[in-house]
Amino acid sequence: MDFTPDEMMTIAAARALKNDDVCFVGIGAPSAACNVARLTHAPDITLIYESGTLGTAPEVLPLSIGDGELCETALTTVSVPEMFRYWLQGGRISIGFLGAAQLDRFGNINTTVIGDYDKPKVRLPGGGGAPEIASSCREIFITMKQSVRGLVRQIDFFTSFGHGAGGEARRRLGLTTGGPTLLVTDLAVWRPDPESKEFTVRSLHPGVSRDMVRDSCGWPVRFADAVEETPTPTPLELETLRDLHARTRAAHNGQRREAK
Amino acid sequence: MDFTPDEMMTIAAARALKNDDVCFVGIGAPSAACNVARLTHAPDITLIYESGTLGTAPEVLPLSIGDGELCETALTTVSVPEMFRYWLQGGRISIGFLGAAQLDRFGNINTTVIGDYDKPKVRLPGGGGAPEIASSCREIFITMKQSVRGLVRQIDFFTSFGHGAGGEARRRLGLTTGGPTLLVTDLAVWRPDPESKEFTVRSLHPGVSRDMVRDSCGWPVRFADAVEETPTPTPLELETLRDLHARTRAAHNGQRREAK
Amino acid sequence: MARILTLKDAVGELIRDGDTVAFEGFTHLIPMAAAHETIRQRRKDLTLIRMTPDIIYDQMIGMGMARKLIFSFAGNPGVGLLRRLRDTVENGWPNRPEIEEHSHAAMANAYEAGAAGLPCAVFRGYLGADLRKVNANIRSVTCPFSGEELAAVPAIRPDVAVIHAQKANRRGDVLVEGIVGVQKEVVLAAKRALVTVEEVVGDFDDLHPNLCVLPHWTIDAVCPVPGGAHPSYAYGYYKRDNAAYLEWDRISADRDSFLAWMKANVLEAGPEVFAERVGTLRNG
Amino acid sequence: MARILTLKDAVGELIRDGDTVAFEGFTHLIPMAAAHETIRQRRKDLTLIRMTPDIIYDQMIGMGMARKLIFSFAGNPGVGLLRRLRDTVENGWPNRPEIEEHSHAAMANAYEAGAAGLPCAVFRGYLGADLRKVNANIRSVTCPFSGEELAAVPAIRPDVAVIHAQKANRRGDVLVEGIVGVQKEVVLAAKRALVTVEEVVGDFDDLHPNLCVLPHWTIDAVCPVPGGAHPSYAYGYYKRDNAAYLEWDRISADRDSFLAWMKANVLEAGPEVFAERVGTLRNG
Repeated sequence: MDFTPDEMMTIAAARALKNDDVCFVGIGAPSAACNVARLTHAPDITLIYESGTLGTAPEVLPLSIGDGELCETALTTVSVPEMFRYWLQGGRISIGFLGAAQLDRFGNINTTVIGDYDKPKVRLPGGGGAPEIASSCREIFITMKQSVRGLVRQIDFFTSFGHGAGGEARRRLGLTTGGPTLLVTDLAVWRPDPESKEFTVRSLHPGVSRDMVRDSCGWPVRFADAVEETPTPTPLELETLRDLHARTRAAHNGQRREAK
Repeated sequence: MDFTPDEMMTIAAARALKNDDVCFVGIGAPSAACNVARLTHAPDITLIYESGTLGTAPEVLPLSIGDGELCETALTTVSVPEMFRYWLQGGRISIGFLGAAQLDRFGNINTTVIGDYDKPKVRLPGGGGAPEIASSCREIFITMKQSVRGLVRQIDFFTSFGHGAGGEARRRLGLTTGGPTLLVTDLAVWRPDPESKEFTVRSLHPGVSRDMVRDSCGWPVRFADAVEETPTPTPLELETLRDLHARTRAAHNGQRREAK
Repeated sequence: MARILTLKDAVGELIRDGDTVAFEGFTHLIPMAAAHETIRQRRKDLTLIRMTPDIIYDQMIGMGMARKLIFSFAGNPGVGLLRRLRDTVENGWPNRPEIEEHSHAAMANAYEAGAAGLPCAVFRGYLGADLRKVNANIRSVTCPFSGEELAAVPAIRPDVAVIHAQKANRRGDVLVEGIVGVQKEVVLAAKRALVTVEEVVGDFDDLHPNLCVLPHWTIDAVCPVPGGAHPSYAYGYYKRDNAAYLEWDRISADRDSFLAWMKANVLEAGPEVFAERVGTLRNG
Repeated sequence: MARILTLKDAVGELIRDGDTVAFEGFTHLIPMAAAHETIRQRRKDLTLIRMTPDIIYDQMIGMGMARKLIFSFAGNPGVGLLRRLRDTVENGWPNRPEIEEHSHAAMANAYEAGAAGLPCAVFRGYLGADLRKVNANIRSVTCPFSGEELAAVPAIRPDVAVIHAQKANRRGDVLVEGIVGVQKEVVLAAKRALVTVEEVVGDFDDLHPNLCVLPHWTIDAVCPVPGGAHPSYAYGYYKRDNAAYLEWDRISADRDSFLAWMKANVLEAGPEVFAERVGTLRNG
């Protein structure tokens, strides 16, 4: 079966989620990946959206993080203060799933401004839940398409802290959580180096060359000693993802897919 | 109609409550007075019990502050942290109604220990909600039977703060609420002096002499310039109170009345 | 004590020039009709507090009503950026309101602290985040037991809270169901509270005991405005108008098309148009 | 992840000598059957945390299981004082546990802070109260905005939380209804959680979306024990046994009658007796 880089990205991200994960699906994050995981190998995964919906199982992808279906299919829906205090800050979330406008090689994320904060070239939406998702979840998964404007040497604003300048930066800040442990792009799967915490390519998606990764990344790319090939999407994975998107399009009358 | 000193006390306390009051019925407090008010001149009064029940209207008096009927007749029931944070500390309560084991003339209350805290003669239940009821409600009403062991010169332990040593003591502590503004005993109605904040007899219940008040009070009693006679309970007030007690006894199989 | 008023009278009485106002509703129950009435009544110099400014504040900002913005996520949910907000921040059109930016966690805690009558909220947040550098209202306190440094932000205590809810009863008690967001907190944190509702019913006798109910004595005005959350949604009543969010991206892209739309759909309209707007979105 | 276990196995596995434990339930849903199982298994050196020690801790205290007590109101509700607690404090029988006494507001906030993963709770409290003088865990922090001095107490983070609830589903999600007290907070604040329930049902599909539900991944063991809150009550199942509270005053008045009662009704009984005890109290 043929597949697109987008599909590969979503499926590779989905594979990293486990059946017993409690996953906080934050702003800009691909809830597609979380829901594909739920509909394939991780049927018992707990999905949480910051709108207060705990343990949702939407039939179609939500357009906002507070769509009605998230509440209708949730185990329970709590207030937003409770969500941030008891569930996120309380340390109950295993995986926080974030996207980024700008990302650096240590997993620091900018979704606030391009340019200077006081005189921005582009005013982006801002952090939303991300600053505390990044610090409170046991691990952070990041997923985004590669581009030299997105994967940059230096982000313009630290919306949420990844590994800072690398190494023991998190521990020095008093953070006890793991921070970014996975980056899935449309070209590759990256993991932080155990020492430096710099993202390192672990596997290339089928048909992707090292140069393709280098050319769409603003920092000098490090490759692991043994770079593998990301396993091709299985027919079940692809069908699940495509059915989900088809149901979503039908439900939302062909409107744009889930973003925020 | 004949009546007992207890009945007079409850009815005099009930009269002080207004239709638009939001009343926190705390530990040891006479919820009888609050419910008589609700069943006579103040049908819209809001009664709140610290168990989280907001706007209750029990048919019979509860035996504990968390009886099932309080929840069944409430507008809504919230968690105990919410009760203390949003409703009490949030400044939403107009009247806090407290009882006392020991009371001094400035409305300071002890329900913690008789004797030394570390080697008490009698270990009483402790403060429960009272310390913050006393500081957060706009006004505090106190009701208790008079005795020289109860109305004392010096309480053994400041469980909750009334007017301290009197005068501007509350303001000096940073308290912006009114503190005790009413004491109703089985013999008299007392109000704090506007300056010294010392409880002063404003009215004597029918048939009560000044000496009767003096003999059952551990501090030198001050009387207002014009001491009135507390109006006799009306037939409606008495019937309402007696019906309430009769319903309560029937419901609780003749068990002891509400105390907590 | 809640009175049941027309939206026009309630806004006229409760929202004043220069007020600090919070129109809340987290993706759900966004009080759009009340915002439109506020725009029609030409309120100005407002401090606009809201976790997610969304279309509702994009419109008020574009109409020049904001003196200051306090927010934590300024996107058009499911679509992209907020173009009027961008124009005010990037280009100063039509004015340049002061910005106080937070994270969701900070604002949720600040509403909670406001409802709880506290001067500040204390939480674990902003670790390594640059917002600390650009927002003087992000400070810290030290735990007197563990020594841990925790973040502190001022409690939110608006002059006026505005929310939309499913229903009120005749006494003015209000029921909020589904994604309850910070609806309870903003009402309890505010000096005055205005609530638009889908309907007013006789009583609430059949409710489960643990639902989110705001007693009538926490609210100043209840205004029945069916559809008043459009284009967001009201759980149990009607669905989100996703097309309207997409359309907003087009309308708001240009100052003239924005102003023309506001004239036709807000300034020359009234609260009654909301019932029509949700007509085809009502639950089956 | 919750497993559905017998009470004997759950207590055996989750509650250990020396643990800090919190058996919670505010006048309602008091986990008495779980306490009796803990007494039968002879746990010792426990730090017993509970806002209202009530009969449940009076029994554990009288059996000498407490090394420390943390509480805010030690009465026999509707009756008077707790006689075993008095005997331990006034006379040191059977031992003299350390006492850490708070107000309700402090403990409610401390549970909230525990659930919220914070090291301490910050609130406005203890103004002018003598507990500050006898409890070194009452400290203060200064609001960095207003300068107000606020009270601070350590968050409660028990080793084990024990609650009773109405029902669980097969996955181990737990529903608490009525007076919910601090049930959610104590479970989320604890390292391990044991929940006794009136019944286990198939699923929760028909619940209102905003009820108090604890997901299965916050709980270690769910134990069906019908009547397990006796002599307190379970909203929707059975009423409070007011006579038992009065009777306790008599039983606990004397050390010998206390010990005899504990032998006959706890040590030589099992969880199954609770169903019988609520037989005549069940809702019609």
